[in-house]
Amino acid sequence: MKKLLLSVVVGTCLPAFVLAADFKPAIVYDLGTKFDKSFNEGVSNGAKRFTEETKVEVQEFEPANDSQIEQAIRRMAQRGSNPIISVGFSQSKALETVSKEFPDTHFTIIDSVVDQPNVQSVTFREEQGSFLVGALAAMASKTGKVGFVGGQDIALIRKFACGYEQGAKYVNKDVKVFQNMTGSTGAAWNNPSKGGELAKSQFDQGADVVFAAAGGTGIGVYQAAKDNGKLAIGVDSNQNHLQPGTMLTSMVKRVDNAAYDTFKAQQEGSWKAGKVTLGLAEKGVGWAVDEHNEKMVEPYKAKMAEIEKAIIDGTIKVHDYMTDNTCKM
Amino acid sequence: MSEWFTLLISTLDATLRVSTPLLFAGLAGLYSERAGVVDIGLEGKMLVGAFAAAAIAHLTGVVWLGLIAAIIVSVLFSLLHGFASITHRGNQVVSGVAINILASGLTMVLGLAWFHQGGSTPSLTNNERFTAIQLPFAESMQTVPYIGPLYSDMLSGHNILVYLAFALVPLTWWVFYRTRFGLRLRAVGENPKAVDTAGISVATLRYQAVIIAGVLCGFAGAYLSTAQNAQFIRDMTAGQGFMALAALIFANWRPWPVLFACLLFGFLDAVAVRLQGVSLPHIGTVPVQLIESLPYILTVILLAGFLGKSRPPKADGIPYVKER
Amino acid sequence: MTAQHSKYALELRGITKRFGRVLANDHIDLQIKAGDVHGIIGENGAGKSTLMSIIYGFYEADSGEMLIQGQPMSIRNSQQAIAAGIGMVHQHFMLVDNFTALENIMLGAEGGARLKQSAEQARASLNELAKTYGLEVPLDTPVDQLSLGVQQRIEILKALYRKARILILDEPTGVLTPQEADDLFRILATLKADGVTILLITHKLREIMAITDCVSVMRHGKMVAHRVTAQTSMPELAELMVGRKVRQHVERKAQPAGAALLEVTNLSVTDASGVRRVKNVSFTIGAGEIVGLAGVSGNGQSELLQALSGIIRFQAGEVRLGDTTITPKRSKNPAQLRRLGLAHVPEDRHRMGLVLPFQAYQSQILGYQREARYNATITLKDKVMADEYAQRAETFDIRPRDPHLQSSNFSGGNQQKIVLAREIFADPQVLLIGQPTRGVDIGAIEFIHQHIMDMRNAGKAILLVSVELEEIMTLSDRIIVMCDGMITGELSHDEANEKNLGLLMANAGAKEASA
Amino acid sequence: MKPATAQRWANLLILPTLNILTAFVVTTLVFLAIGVNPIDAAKLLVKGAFGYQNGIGYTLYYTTNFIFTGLAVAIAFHAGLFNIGGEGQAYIGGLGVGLVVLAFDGWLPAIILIPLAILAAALMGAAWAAIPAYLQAYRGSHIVITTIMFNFLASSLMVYLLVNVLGEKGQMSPETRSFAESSFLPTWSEMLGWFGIPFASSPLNISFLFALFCCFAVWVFLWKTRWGYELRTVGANPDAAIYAGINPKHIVMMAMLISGGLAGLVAVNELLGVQHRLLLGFNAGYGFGGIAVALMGRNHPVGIVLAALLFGALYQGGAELSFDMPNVTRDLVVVIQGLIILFSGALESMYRPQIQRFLSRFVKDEVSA
Repeated sequence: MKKLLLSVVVGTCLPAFVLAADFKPAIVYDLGTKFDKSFNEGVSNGAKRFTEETKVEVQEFEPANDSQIEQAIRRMAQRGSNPIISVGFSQSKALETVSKEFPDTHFTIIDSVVDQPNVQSVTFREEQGSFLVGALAAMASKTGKVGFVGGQDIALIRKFACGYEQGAKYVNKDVKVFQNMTGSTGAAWNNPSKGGELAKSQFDQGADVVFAAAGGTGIGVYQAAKDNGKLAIGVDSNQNHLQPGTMLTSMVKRVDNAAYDTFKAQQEGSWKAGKVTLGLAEKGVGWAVDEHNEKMVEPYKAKMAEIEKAIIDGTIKVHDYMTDNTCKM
Repeated sequence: MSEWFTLLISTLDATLRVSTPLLFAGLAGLYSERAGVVDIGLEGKMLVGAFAAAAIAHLTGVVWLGLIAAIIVSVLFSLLHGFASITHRGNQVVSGVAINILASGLTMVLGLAWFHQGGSTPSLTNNERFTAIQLPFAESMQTVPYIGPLYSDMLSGHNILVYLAFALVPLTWWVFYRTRFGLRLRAVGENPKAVDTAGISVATLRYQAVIIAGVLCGFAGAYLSTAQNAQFIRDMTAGQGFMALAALIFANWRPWPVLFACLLFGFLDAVAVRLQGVSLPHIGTVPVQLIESLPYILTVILLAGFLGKSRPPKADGIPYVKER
Repeated sequence: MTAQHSKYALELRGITKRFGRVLANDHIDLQIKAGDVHGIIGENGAGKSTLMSIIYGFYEADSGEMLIQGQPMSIRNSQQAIAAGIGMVHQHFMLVDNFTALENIMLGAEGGARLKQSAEQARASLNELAKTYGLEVPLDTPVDQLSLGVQQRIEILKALYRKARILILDEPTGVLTPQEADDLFRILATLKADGVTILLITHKLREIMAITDCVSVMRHGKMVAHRVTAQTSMPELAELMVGRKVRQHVERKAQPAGAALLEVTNLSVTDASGVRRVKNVSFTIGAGEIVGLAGVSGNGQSELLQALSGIIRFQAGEVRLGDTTITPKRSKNPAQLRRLGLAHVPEDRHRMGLVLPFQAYQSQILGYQREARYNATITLKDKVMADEYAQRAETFDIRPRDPHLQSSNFSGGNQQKIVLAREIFADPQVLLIGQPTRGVDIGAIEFIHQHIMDMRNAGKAILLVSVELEEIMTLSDRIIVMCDGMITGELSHDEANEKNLGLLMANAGAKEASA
Repeated sequence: MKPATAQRWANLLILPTLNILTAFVVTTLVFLAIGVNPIDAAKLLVKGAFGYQNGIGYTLYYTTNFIFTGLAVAIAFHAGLFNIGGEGQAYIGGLGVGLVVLAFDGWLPAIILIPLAILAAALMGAAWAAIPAYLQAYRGSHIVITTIMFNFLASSLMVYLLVNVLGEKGQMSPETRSFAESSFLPTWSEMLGWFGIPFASSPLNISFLFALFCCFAVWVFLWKTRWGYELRTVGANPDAAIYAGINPKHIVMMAMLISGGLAGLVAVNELLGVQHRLLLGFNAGYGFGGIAVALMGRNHPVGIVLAALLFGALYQGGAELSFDMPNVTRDLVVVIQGLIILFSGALESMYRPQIQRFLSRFVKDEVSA
């Protein structure tokens, strides 16, 4: 009898939450912190916007290590959260496992592809956004030398770097692009000292615009740019406000939109599984213009619009590093 | 002027910046270990110092108060180390490990609770930081060939803590070899019993040494968060405390060699930054990881006795037990 | 009564000191007249050094009172002792090895915060002191490059530089050559003439008789007697030290030495710092023979013992053990030597003979842990070990009998019995024994001596190293004497007496006292 | 009670308990400082760690890692060595697993592949410990420093290999391809499923049993074999060891090889059991956690299991805590870890004088010198 009761409880409790269908959105963040001023924070901003509009609380979790990711996603699902946004490519394997256990829960993964019937995979054409800011950097550079500081040396960041270089070369084929990666471990996302040093070394070699795609490390890059009177380009979120006057622009990746849209779609019942790729055309990536950099970018706006149009209509083909792990110009 | 020279100047310029925290921490370790107290906890003390400096500088808007806070907090951790290893004769390595772990956790827990920014402190404005100061005549010297750039680009234009760190080296030498305190400090690390029978308190001397170490680690931490950077970030010491320890061993526990070891390690770091992805003639591309590991590899080789003899203070790491 | 106080430089009343559960000083009363040389004698572990350390403020007494020049003083640390005019030369010198003599002397009495001026002042006054008392030392050489005799002078200078009026010397001659010892006594005489009160701690009666005015005797942590030196004798003092007549009798049956079991030829040992400790030593021990090795401690006996037992390597010569020849090239480690029938009772049971945290039955297989009878395929046979221990405990009267008691919880005598039982039960052909009765109570001494004699009678070859001449003379068939790493002579059991042994130990006139 | 017995109990039970209690009292202060009710937090923590099957699974899964590293630290400790290098040895152990599985998972059956991978983990971990051990034994380099350096070197090496050599092409993070299923260790829920017992899915796998077996093996080795006897002799009294014909150099090597091998086994639990691929940083924190576990467990396998369980519960319960209390993060567990190392390790003897006084009031006896 007891056993039977137990199995009834176990058997019913999981779907019971889902069936109750009270709307409980959730986010499991990427390793690192929610307040990284870029990627995670973008997702968090999207969630905040959603909460402000709909007054629906979003459950959030910041995992400490790889094994906690799977645990967190499962825990969220068990508690009846739906949909669950899984942030970052490092969660793909965990999500693959958990999504099978909870076929009635909707999952959205950002920056990776998980092929399951209840998973929506959102990826971005970072190369297009990077191309744009690369072009802008080359235009703004007086020395004809621009820099790139990456975080962890992984394919995704090389994709940023590759797009950036293509963009810079498109504007000025003689441009010199310095590239540095901060390191090869996760710590590279959180090493502003090293970021600052890398930026300074590029400045010393003549660069006067630097693009950082390096999470928390970028803060050090922008600081160094400010201290040395150079220009910097932010990444993921709009970071123009961080060092006004120094920030030329930010290559925005609208993860906030992705998060917001996921929740909104679920609420409206229009959430769909499958692959979503967000590029310039879908306004998934772009470059940020706001009150902090309006004046600085004024001269280049027309040219930028032209390039944007060309990318969208396919006149400019931006090579994606990750298709073949090389950066073809 | 050749491109090479410019590159050299910029590398050396970076070397000074990168060496500074190593130098503070290395000298901190020097005081502590020459007095016979092993200090694995340099890393942790730097970290709490960095946190305190950034937090207080942000809250008060005065960078000097941040520095003082860094020193106070770092000294408190030093005293904890002293309490464990001097008063209670605990294992000094274990105590150091505890301090490192504690520092890493505590800065995050408190940072998160106080600032709600994922453990980071808010960014500091330039008024809340130590910023570059130009040495006299830096402008006018600029044009003098070779000497000019050396002076204006490399030596000038650092913040005050950099100059302080380098000034501490001769000062430390003077303290060690020209003062009563230094004589006693060196003696207590070699033969504490001799010091005790000479009527000097071993515990007091060692406490003084670890307090100085705490002060210097406070400087190192403040440099990281309020001079080199403009905020505190999780685990921002990134192993520099251990690098300083390596430098200290490499220097055979002596003041001037500590300077050279820190400069060497700093130089390696500066070179690594510039060498990334560059293909060298005859060698090809050197993996950055290799260059980054060089200080550690060098230290291990030195410890193995292939680069001369490593001679730590005789009583280093041994608690002083008076009664039999 | 109060008027008399002033004639005492130092007076102790009821000084008691406890280390954990050990009572090291038990209500000690002592009065030292100003300007006297006052001897304190007692066996090892009688509590002499502890008492001196209390006077010097190195340890703090648990209870009791101290008066200096008639004034009650509470001395909690050495600084206060120094201020009260007390100086001490420790048995193990308190010198910083890599400091110069000058730095060592200045340490703690620098005068000012900056070294340079104070160093000059110190140098001047030290030169003065050196002239007055004949205490010449090189001031600018690191002390680890100086001989022990010179290091001792530095220690004395240290005390004098601090204006000590009461000078304590703890076993000052233990590490000195006879010439150096003579020099020391000459210096002490000068100091006495200058009005310095001297406390001399020693367990050598000859020194007491030679130089002191008064003598106090300590035994088992208590002060048991005070005598005026001129009114006492060596036998009386010896008796007071050990508490009963010392001359022990161990049954010795005449027994001619059999075939040589241990043959040592031209053995030389150089230590890690490159000093030759044993120089061309040769001797033989036959079956059924005890050879005693006498000498002032620190003259190479320990190194010889350790080289023979395989603990340290020797650099030249050869050792024949039964049929096996051991040379520097074909060296043997202690385990291999044990298998060849050599057993070794080390000089210091705490440092080598036992593993203090181990239970008794575990300490009892130390060195024999690989023997087949203790080992199953993988595991050790605890039962066999414990049973064997029980048997040995019975035979050697080890108390308590409990095999599971930690080795550290046994008294010194019983610990020594554990070690001795282990090595004797191994039934070796050759037995090396170092200081068999150090820190062992009288009852156990006799017992241990009897067992050693039994081994001899059973036809074993025994090398006995001891600083106790009494012990050497009682047990040995032959006695060889070492001085400065060399064998200076050999005497038979019947020839040997304290006088001729003493001469050989001093190797009269052969050594230079210089650094 | 005999004084020796009383002393033993004081050392075994009273002191460690007081030390842990102190660590928890300070933890409570930290909770109060960040405005969290410590009682609520404790309740949540315990419930999260032991309140439901999945939680228990995670708790024991973390426990497994801590047992391995705790044993690694302890065995070196018994030889008088302080192995701070567990972190690096676990990492390189992972390299062993990765190399074996990636090379053979196509064609070797599980029954051969898994033991081979486990062996590789232990061997590579041991190899990484062997260099500092050699330098300590034969060149006199202090093992604390060299193992610290080797942690950094291991990290650099793994990054280089995963980024440039072993990493899967087109993959975002530097990690290898997934292992074939033949290398997967059976999970707890699978194993219990064979007997018809339902158990929630969790990373807990057969490694936990393996870890318990290692505890037993280490206990037998240390206290029941002559090698353990010799190892402990070297740790307790190196001079006595030389006297006994034991070569301390060999013991240093042996102890560190075993220590490194045990640390390397973390990779078995992590890679074969859970992650099923070689990735960066899977070792994070367990090496240093092992120090706390060993200190708290008094370097005895039974103590280590208990201490590892506490840390497993802290890890799991701590994660659970952060679900419900936004102010609490995993970093709090790090703080607790630091406090335990401080009070159980460095300040181990803090209460000894008080206890001694307390004991002497009840247990009287006197030995004169």
